Formats: sequence, structure tokens, C-alpha cells
Amino acid sequence: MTCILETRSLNKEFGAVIAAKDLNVQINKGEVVGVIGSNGAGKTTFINMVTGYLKPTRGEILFNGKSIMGHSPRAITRAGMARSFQVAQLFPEMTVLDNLIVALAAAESARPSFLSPLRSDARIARAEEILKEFGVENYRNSLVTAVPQGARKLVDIAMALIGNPQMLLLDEPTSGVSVDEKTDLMDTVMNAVRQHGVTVLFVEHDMDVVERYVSRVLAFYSGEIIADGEPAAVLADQQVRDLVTGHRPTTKQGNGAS
Amino acid sequence: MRLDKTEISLGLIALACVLFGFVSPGWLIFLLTIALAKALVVQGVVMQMRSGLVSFGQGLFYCIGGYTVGMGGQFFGIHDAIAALSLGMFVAIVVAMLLGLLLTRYREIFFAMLSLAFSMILFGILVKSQELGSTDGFNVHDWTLFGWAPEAGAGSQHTVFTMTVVSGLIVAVLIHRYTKAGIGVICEAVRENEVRVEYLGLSPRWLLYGNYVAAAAVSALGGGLTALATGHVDPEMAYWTTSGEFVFIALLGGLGHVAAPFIAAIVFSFVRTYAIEFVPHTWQMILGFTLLAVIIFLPKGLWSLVSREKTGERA
Amino acid sequence: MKNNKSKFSKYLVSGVAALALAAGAAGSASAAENGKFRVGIVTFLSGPAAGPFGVPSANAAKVLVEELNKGNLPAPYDKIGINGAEIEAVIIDEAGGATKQVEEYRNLVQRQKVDAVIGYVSSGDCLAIAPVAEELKTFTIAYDCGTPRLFADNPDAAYMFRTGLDASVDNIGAVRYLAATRPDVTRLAGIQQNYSWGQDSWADFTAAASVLMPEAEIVEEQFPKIYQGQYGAEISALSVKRPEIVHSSFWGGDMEALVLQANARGLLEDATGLLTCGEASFATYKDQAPNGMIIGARGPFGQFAPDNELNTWFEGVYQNAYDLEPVYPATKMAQAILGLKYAAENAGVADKEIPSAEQLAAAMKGATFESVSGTVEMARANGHQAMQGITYGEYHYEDGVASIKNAVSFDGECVTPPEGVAAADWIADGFPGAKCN
Amino acid sequence: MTSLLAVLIDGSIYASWLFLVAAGLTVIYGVMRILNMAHGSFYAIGAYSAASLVGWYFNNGMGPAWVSYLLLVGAALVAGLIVGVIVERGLLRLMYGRDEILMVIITYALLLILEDGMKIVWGVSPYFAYQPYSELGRTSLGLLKVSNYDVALVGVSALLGLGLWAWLERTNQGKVLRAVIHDREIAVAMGVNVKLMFTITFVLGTTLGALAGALTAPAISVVPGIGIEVIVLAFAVVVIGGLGSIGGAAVGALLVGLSRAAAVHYAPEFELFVIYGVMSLVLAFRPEGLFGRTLARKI
Repeated sequence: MTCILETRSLNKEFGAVIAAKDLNVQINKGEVVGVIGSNGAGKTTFINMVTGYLKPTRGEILFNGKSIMGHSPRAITRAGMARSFQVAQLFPEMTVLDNLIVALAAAESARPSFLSPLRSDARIARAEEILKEFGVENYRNSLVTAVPQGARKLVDIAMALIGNPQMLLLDEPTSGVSVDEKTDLMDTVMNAVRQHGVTVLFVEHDMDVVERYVSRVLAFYSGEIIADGEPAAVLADQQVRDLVTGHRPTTKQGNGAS
Repeated sequence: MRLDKTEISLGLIALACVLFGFVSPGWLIFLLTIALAKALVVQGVVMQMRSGLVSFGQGLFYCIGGYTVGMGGQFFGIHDAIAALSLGMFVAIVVAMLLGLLLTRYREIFFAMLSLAFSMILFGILVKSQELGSTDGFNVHDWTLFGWAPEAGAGSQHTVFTMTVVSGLIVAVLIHRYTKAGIGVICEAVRENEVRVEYLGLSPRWLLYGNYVAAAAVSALGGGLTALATGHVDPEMAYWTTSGEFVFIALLGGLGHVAAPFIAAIVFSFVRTYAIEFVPHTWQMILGFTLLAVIIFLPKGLWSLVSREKTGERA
Repeated sequence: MKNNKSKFSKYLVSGVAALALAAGAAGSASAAENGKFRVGIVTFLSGPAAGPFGVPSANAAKVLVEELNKGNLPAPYDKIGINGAEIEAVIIDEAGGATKQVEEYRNLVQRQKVDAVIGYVSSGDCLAIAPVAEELKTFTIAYDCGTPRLFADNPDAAYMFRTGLDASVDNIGAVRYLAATRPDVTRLAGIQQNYSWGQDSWADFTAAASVLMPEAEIVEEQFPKIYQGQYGAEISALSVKRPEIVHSSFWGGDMEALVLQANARGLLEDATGLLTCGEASFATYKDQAPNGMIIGARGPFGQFAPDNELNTWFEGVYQNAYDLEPVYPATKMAQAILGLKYAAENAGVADKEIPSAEQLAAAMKGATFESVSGTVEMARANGHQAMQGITYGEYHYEDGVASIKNAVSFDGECVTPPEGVAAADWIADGFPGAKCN
Repeated sequence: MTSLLAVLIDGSIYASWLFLVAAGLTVIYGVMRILNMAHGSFYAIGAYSAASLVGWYFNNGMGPAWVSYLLLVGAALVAGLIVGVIVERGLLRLMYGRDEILMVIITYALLLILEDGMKIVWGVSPYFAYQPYSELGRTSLGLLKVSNYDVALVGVSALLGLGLWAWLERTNQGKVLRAVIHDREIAVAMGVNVKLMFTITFVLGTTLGALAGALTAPAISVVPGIGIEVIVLAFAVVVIGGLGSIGGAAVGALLVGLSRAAAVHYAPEFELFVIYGVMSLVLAFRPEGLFGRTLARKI
């Protein structure tokens, strides 16, 4: 097993607030890792630092053994680490299809063409395949602001996957999605991910979802990792039960998924 | 090269304009020449608006285009109009490549104010340059086209008009393609969500940079044509109120279509000309109310009168 | 989409057709075939130049046209209108820059079909209009703009005339006035607006001073931005250099603000102000300008206009209409209109007939006509540029009445370069051939 | 030595004037996110109101001179209040929530309308109200003579700045306003009447603009176009200091004022570029201005 992402004593302070404290994480190729923790525990900060959106105060981040500290999000994306967002980051004045076509063009080249049309037949055909793969083909010509939350999340993830990343970070993929839809959404995503052979790390509040898909869980509390291991072991851990899951090792309801 | 419907329509309209030039009175030809030349500058403003940036200093490139054409003839012996216009665009591109390095770091109000500042610095430099006539500027004359010197008066007026229409057509076709091409659409994407563009592995800054430089070239062409048509350049071209006028016309037309700035510039010229004639003391007020009316009743500009495109669908 | 495109071209084609129709309609509606003499009047109606220059000029034009149409003027201008034809004035705002003015000029000539154009305060506008006047073959009188480049850049001008004086005359005259009244002055300073007008004025003034007052030195020069309004730092910079004379080509609100501030801070007590455009605000200084401040009117205009029958009449009707004495821009506008009338009535055409631009130009070229400022000789720039003397004097305010004291006049040949000689060269060579009284 | 003293004095006087002009602009931007291009017009309206009122006072039976200072301020308050309420209620209220840049352009339209509107009301002839300016006399410092009115203006400007600061930091209303500045959505959620705060802010801003005009009127000739000239200046000061920051406007004004005075005394040929030079330099190193806040987008 080779390590794809490694952080060494990663720290982040916002003034007096410590958002990350000595984070040492090693993630191996092919793993599906769940990240749990209450709001403000530092989960999104961790993703933001790893993908270059936030600059860590101290520490080191290695991707495929090479340092990516100080790299821009686009360089990290190009290096093979993609992400999704808590609130889907889409182009609100474009249709679902166009959102995907832009992502396709971006994946092809970092220098977009000045005169040849973006909406080529080839790209349209490819985008339609992706729409089907994610089951959102009904929304092909809708503005993304006009489609349901679940579909928007799927488009967001599809756009991240278009660049064929080696690793995908999903920031609360099921937040804002109704309980019934969560499993469908995650099945769709995980199918696509498995086809691409991608390492996945995802932040999730719903312990059912976590247990169902992950091979390993990281529990965050107040900027620190307080547990790391097999899902069953972590969720049974007393400290995790006290500080993260709120005494409910396995519950039907998500915890604090607001 | 395959032409699409819009491009064929644009070509036909351009042809109609050139023919119309032969039968219309001189003042109208001049008004249309200036309106179309200014519309090219406005195209530059609109290109940036599509990417989310509003330039309150596009007069910078308008002025650079105009002064390069004028100085080319006056000091460097470049009398060929095409050569002078190309030189103007070249100089604008060089300047934009330098300023763009700084400006593309800024967004919104800060971009607007900083672009304004640069334009005002050029204004200051020109005012200080007595060799260039300071605020009086200087006349632009004795230009030729491929070695042929159009006769003064109606002949040269027609030549400039035709040149402007042809340049307008070429630019319109190019911009039409540009907006549908990778850079055009992705620049819109930058406006809509810069973070996502970054996370697609693209650099919003370099996209905006490319767009800024391209817009500068288009605007400089408009400035050069204006100089040929009026036969005069002065530093007012770089003053912020001139840039304000370009933003005005851009909003009047809207971002809906490549033809919108042309239509808006012509409408603007007519409104202003008749306002000056009928209410010489309060024509600015008429312009102000027109602008407000457009913003309130036609938020997508005059173009929304032509195209009732459904907002939910686009192909 | 398809539908939209074809609709779009339909709209545009019909738009172009509508334009053509509008053009045709406008063309026929305003063709000057009603037997009236149509004159385009262009001056500032908005912006900072409107108050001091534009509006007095437009007012002068209005009242004069009205009186001319009634035939109320003294001889030799007692004929109704212009050559018997009623005058119709089209007044246009000069604000908005040279490009716009060229557009408006073409509108005046080609759409409004005016028979002549009188106008332009801004030198930039004059320079831009000059070639267009030639192109459109339209008789045009620049009534106020002062740039020497008007005819230097357009030496073959056939249709462009100027009844006002070249700006170099202002400053040559100013130095002559200093040399005549204050020969011992040694410390000169200047404050000019940072644009062509200010830069050129200062260059002429300093060049002339170095010839006529060789003992004097320039101790300070300041070039604040035009319309700045606040001159605190400039006044300090001038004060600490202890000048005896502070020359300024400021005009309008800037000039009034400068006088207010410099006077309040004592600069104009320690040094004498010399304002080449000072007369334009004659009525507004009151006690805020010190007695003894030297002012000019850019020629024998306004307060410096002579007491001839024409001027007395003009001051009367102007005062009657606006309850104000005419300032120099008003006099200059009247002069241009009288020049046009003179040319039309001496063009050799029948009564009530409107002469062609060529006939007007031929009659105007080299003409000598009577005006509100005395006799005007079109004696420079191949007969296209007026030559007149210039007067400077001191402002005095006592018991609520403003007056001019110690006025000194210089003949045209004393302050105007000979035909074909550039002002700068003439000054540098020591004014060869100047005839002073 | 004299010129160094002169630079300091001239610089502070000019800076205090710049601050007066810029304060209203930055307050409006801070709370409402509107970069008000018509601010110069409010300045001009204040100047015209003050000049015509004071002119009328002195032309019709001289009362005591000190009354004219009250009239200056009173004219500005009334004019700013009336115009501010009309503009905010009649126009801007319809526009809230639009794009920041679009708001700039709306105020640009307003500027065009107000400029001609003033011409209709006051004409184009100059208005004077010099009595309050000359009445206070001057102080001699060697060769340098300083107008006492200008010095008083420095004091007024400083007091005004402190007053604004105290109002924002020390009063309940100020606290609410700061909440709106900080996060409008949370402020709404907390039950702040944002609409009312907007009206108060806008009227405060226009009144400050009018006050700047009224206090300047005695030293200048009030003519058309004076408003246009101050807009770009005020923008530069506010952008240098950081949009929305009162302290920033004060520091920006001092920076521009002193640099300009130094240029006038030591390098007059650069005077024309000073303001834009300072602005470009500051923005090159601090894109948000000296006291602007960097707002990273939350994702």
C-alpha cells in the first residue's frame, strides 16, 4: 500500500482560534476515508488547507510523496487532487450541461481556445454520458439554480471527477439532501468513484452513511484528530461518543447536519 | 471557415450599412462612424463585463489607439491607415500586458477604480506633453489606404465609414466566436464562480489577463478609427467621464449579443444629438434619466427588446 | 435561437430603414429655404466655462440677434437682420470634448443647414473644427479661442476666421503694461492652470518678460490642475518666494477662488496680481480683490471697450435685457456677429439674398469693419485673423463701485507679430518691427 | 525650513478638506456597499445652498457675522437631509440588492441628473459667500500667512471625525450599524431594521457631503462642475484608506494631502500625478486599501 496524501504537524490559527492542531494524517491509495466531527471541528479547514485554499500556519503536506505546500488550488487540482463543496460550487447562470462542458474543457487544457467553439459535438456527447452516469440527464438544459439540491451536489461532484483525479475530497456530499435521497446519492457517487479507481476522503455527519461506505474513519474535535481507525472501533470509542456523535454510536438521525 | 446564422446576418447588415453610406447625408455618416467606432471601445468594456469586471478606464485604450494613429502620421511617417490602426492595437496590447499584471489581481470596485486611475495617469501625462499639444491635442490628417489617398471631405469620410463598418464586422464576428469559445465561456464562468474555476485547474487571473489584453486591442481599434474620423485627438479621450460614457453604452445595450453595443452606441448618439438640439441646457439630465430607465425597465439592456430569450433555457 | 436570429436581422434592417427615413425627414424639415439667415452659435452652456464665458456670450448673441431682426442697431448696421434676411440662431452647447463638437458641427452644417457658424471658447475645439470647416466649406468665425495654432496648423484656411485675438497678444500686452507702469519690478511669479492655455500663456509671458524686462527673474511657477478650486499649497509656495508680480491666466471659478484665497492670505497685498482674463469677473470681485490688481480683457473688450456709439448702444441693450454690464466674452460674441453681418452685406449680393460661404469669405478676408470694440482689421493670417490693440488696467473698488484705473492701451502692431512670423520667434528676436504709440 | 512648515500646514489643511469630502462617501459605502458617484453633487448642492443663503443674509441688512457660520451649517444640514431622503426613498430603495457595480452606475445617472438640476435651480453664474472666510482674518508665521478659517476647518474636520468614530463605537445605534457593516444577513436575522439603518446612513452621508460643500463655499466661487472635480479625489482618498473605514479615510486624506503639498513645494511637475500615484502604490501593496478588510469567500 502506498501513501497518497500525508500531512505532517499541520497547524492553522485564525487569530486566537486554533482550527487545526498538529494534524498527522496518512491516507493510502484506494482507501475510502470518512471524516466526522461536529461543526467547527476543523474538517473543512483540513480540506481547504490540503487543496491549497487556505495556507497552513505551520506543517507540511505531501501528495504522492511530493510537497504541495503553498501550491494554488488549480495546481493541486492539476496534480490529481479534486474536491467537492459543502454548498455546490457551480456556474449559476449556466445550464447543467454547460457546467459539465466547462469542466470538460478545463480538464483538456489549462489554456482555453480563443476562437474554436467550446460546445463541440464531442464535448456535448461526453457531457451527456456523464449526465447519465450521475442520473441527472433530466436536468440537461436547466439552469443549475433551478434543479434540486441533490442533483446540484451530484453535478458538483461530477465536475470534480471530470479531471480524472487520483484523489477526491468530498465536503459533506449529503448535506442539505433529504434522508431518503442520501443513500441513492452516495450509491451513485461511490459507483462512479469505484469505476475511476479514486481514493476518497469525505466529510459526513450521518453516521449511517459513514458506516456504510468507508473503510476508515478520522474523528475531528476542536482542530485535533481524536480517533483514527476502523469505523466500528472509532464510533465505539468513548471520547468520540462524548465529543462527536453525542452518545449515539449508531443512530438513524444525522447529528448536527445543519 | 463556416459561418453561422449570426455571422451571415452581421455580414448582410454591414453590407447594407456600406451601401446606405452612399445615399445618406454627411452628418449621418459621421454620426454612424463615430457611434460604430465607439461601439468597438464598448465591445472591450462588454468583454470585461462578461468576466465580471467593470472598467472605468477603458478610455485609456481608446486614447492610446487614437494617439498612436495621430502620432504615427505626425511624427513617424506612418500614413497608411491600416498600419497605423494596427500599430495602435499593438501599443495597446503592450500596455495592457503590463497593466494587466497588476489589474487582474483586483475585482469589483477596486478593479474599476484602479483602471480609472491608470487612465487618469495617461491623461495627466498627455496634459503635460506640450509637444503633443497638451489639452488641445492635435489634428490627424493626410492618411492613406494602401497608398491611395482619399480626397478630402466626403471621400475620406466615406472611406473611414467603410473602414469602420468593415472593422466592426470583423471584430463582431471574432467576438461572436470568442464568446462561444473556451476563453469567452470560461470568462463568464469566472464571473459566476471564481472558486469553481480555480478548482477546475484553471487560473482565473490568467483568463482575465487574456481577456483584458484582448479587450484593450479592440478598444484601441475603436480609438484609432475615431481619430481618423474626427481628424483630431486630445487627452479628453482618457478622461474618466469618457470611460463613463462607454460603461453607459455597454449597459444600454446589454451583454446579450455581440450586436448590442453597436445598436446601443447608435441609439446613444441619437439621443444625445437630439437632446443637445432640443434641450441644450439640460441634455445631461435626459441622458441620466435614460440610463435610469434602462436599468429599471430593461435590466438586460436594449437587447432584451430584440431577444426574448427564456432565462431557463439556452442552447 | 434560429427564430431569434432571423428576427434580429429583421429588426436591424428595419432600424436602418427607419434611420434613413429620419435622415430624409430631418434633412428636408430644416433646409434653410425659408429665406432666413441661419447661424449656428456654439459656446459653453454647461460645465465650469458656462458661467464666465458661455452664458454671457449666448446672452449677447440672443439680444443682438433680436435687435438686429428689428433693425435697431446704429449705422452702419441698421439694416434688418443680416443683409435684410431675418436671422435664426441655433444655439448649441460646447461642452463634451472635441470629438463631440466635430459631430455637432457636422450636424449644424449638414442637418440644420446653417449658413454660418460662430463659436468656440476652447482652443481644442477650435483646432478640431478648423479642418472640418474647410472640408464642409462653411463660413466659420472663432470668436474667443486664443490658440496661435489655429492658423499656424491650418495655413491654407479659406473658411475659418477669427475676430478675437491670438492669446500671445494677451501676454505680450501684459508684459508691455508692466514695463510701462512698473519698470523696476524684478521678482515675477506665475500660477497657471495645467493645460494648454495656462502653459502657452506662461511661455509667452516669460519669454516677453525676458526681452522687455531683462532685470526681472522668475521666482516661482505653479501649475495646479484645472478646476482644482483649492490653492492653499500653491499660495504658500508663491508667498515664501516674495514675488512682486503674480501673473495668472486663470479664468472663471478658478480665478475667482484664487483671488479670494490669495487676497485673504495676504499674497495679493504683498504682490500685485496680474490676471490676463481678469475682466470677465469684474462685477463679482467687490471688495474681495485688492485695489491695484491688474486685469485684462483679452483685447479692447468688456470694461476696456471704447466709448463709441456701437458699444454704448450694445451696453445699453445688454444691460436692459440682463441687468448686467457685458463682460469681455459678450463683447467678443457681439464683435463676431457684427463681423458676419459686415461680410454678408459687403459680399455683393442682392438685398435679402443669402451669400454663399465663398462670397462671405471673400468679403471678410482682409476686411476692416466697425465693431463694439472699435475698428477691427482682419490683418493677420492672410486676412483671416483680427488685429486689434489690447488694454490693461487696475481694478479699484470704492464705496460699492468698481472701476478701472491707470488703463494703458497698446496698438495692434505693438503687440501682434508681423504677418507670417510666429509669436515665439518674434518675441525671441526682440519684437522687430513693433510699432508702439 | 519655511517650506517644510508650509508643507505641514498646507498638507493638513488640504487633508482636512479631503476628509470632510470623503467621510460621507466612506460611511455610505461601509454600510450600504454603494460607491456613490453622486457624492460630488451633494457636495455641490451643499455649497450652492450655503452660498445662496449666506449671500442673501449679507446682501439684505447685515446682521452679526457669526450668524453666517450657523447659516452655513444649517443650509448644509437642511439640503443634505432633503436631498438624501428624496434620493434614498425615491430611487435607491428600489435598487437595493443589485450588483455593487450597477449601484455605481445608478449613482452615475443620478449625478448627470443632479448636475443639470442644480443648473435649473441656481443657474450658471457664480455664487459667493466669502464673508465667513475673510471675517476670521489671518495669522502670520514669517513669510507664510495662513487663513484662520482654513485652520478652523482643520479643527472642525478633526471634531467631525472623532464624532463619527464615537458615534459608531460608543452608541447603541452605532453598534447596530457596525453589525450591519459586519454581516448584513446576521443583522437582519437579529431583527435589525436594515431599511431604517440604510435611510439613516444615506442621509448622514449626503449631509456630510453637503456640509463639506458648505464649509468650502466661502473660500471658492461656487460654479457648475465643482462637484465633478471632487468625486475622483474623494474616491482616491477612500480607496487608499480602505472602503468603508472612517479611520482609513482620515489616514488616506493625510497621506494625499501631505504628498500633494510636498509636491507643490518641491516638485510641482509631479503634482498632477500625486493622487493617482499614491493610490496605485497603496493598492499595489494593499489591494484592500490601508484599513480595508480582506473577505475570503467561505466555501
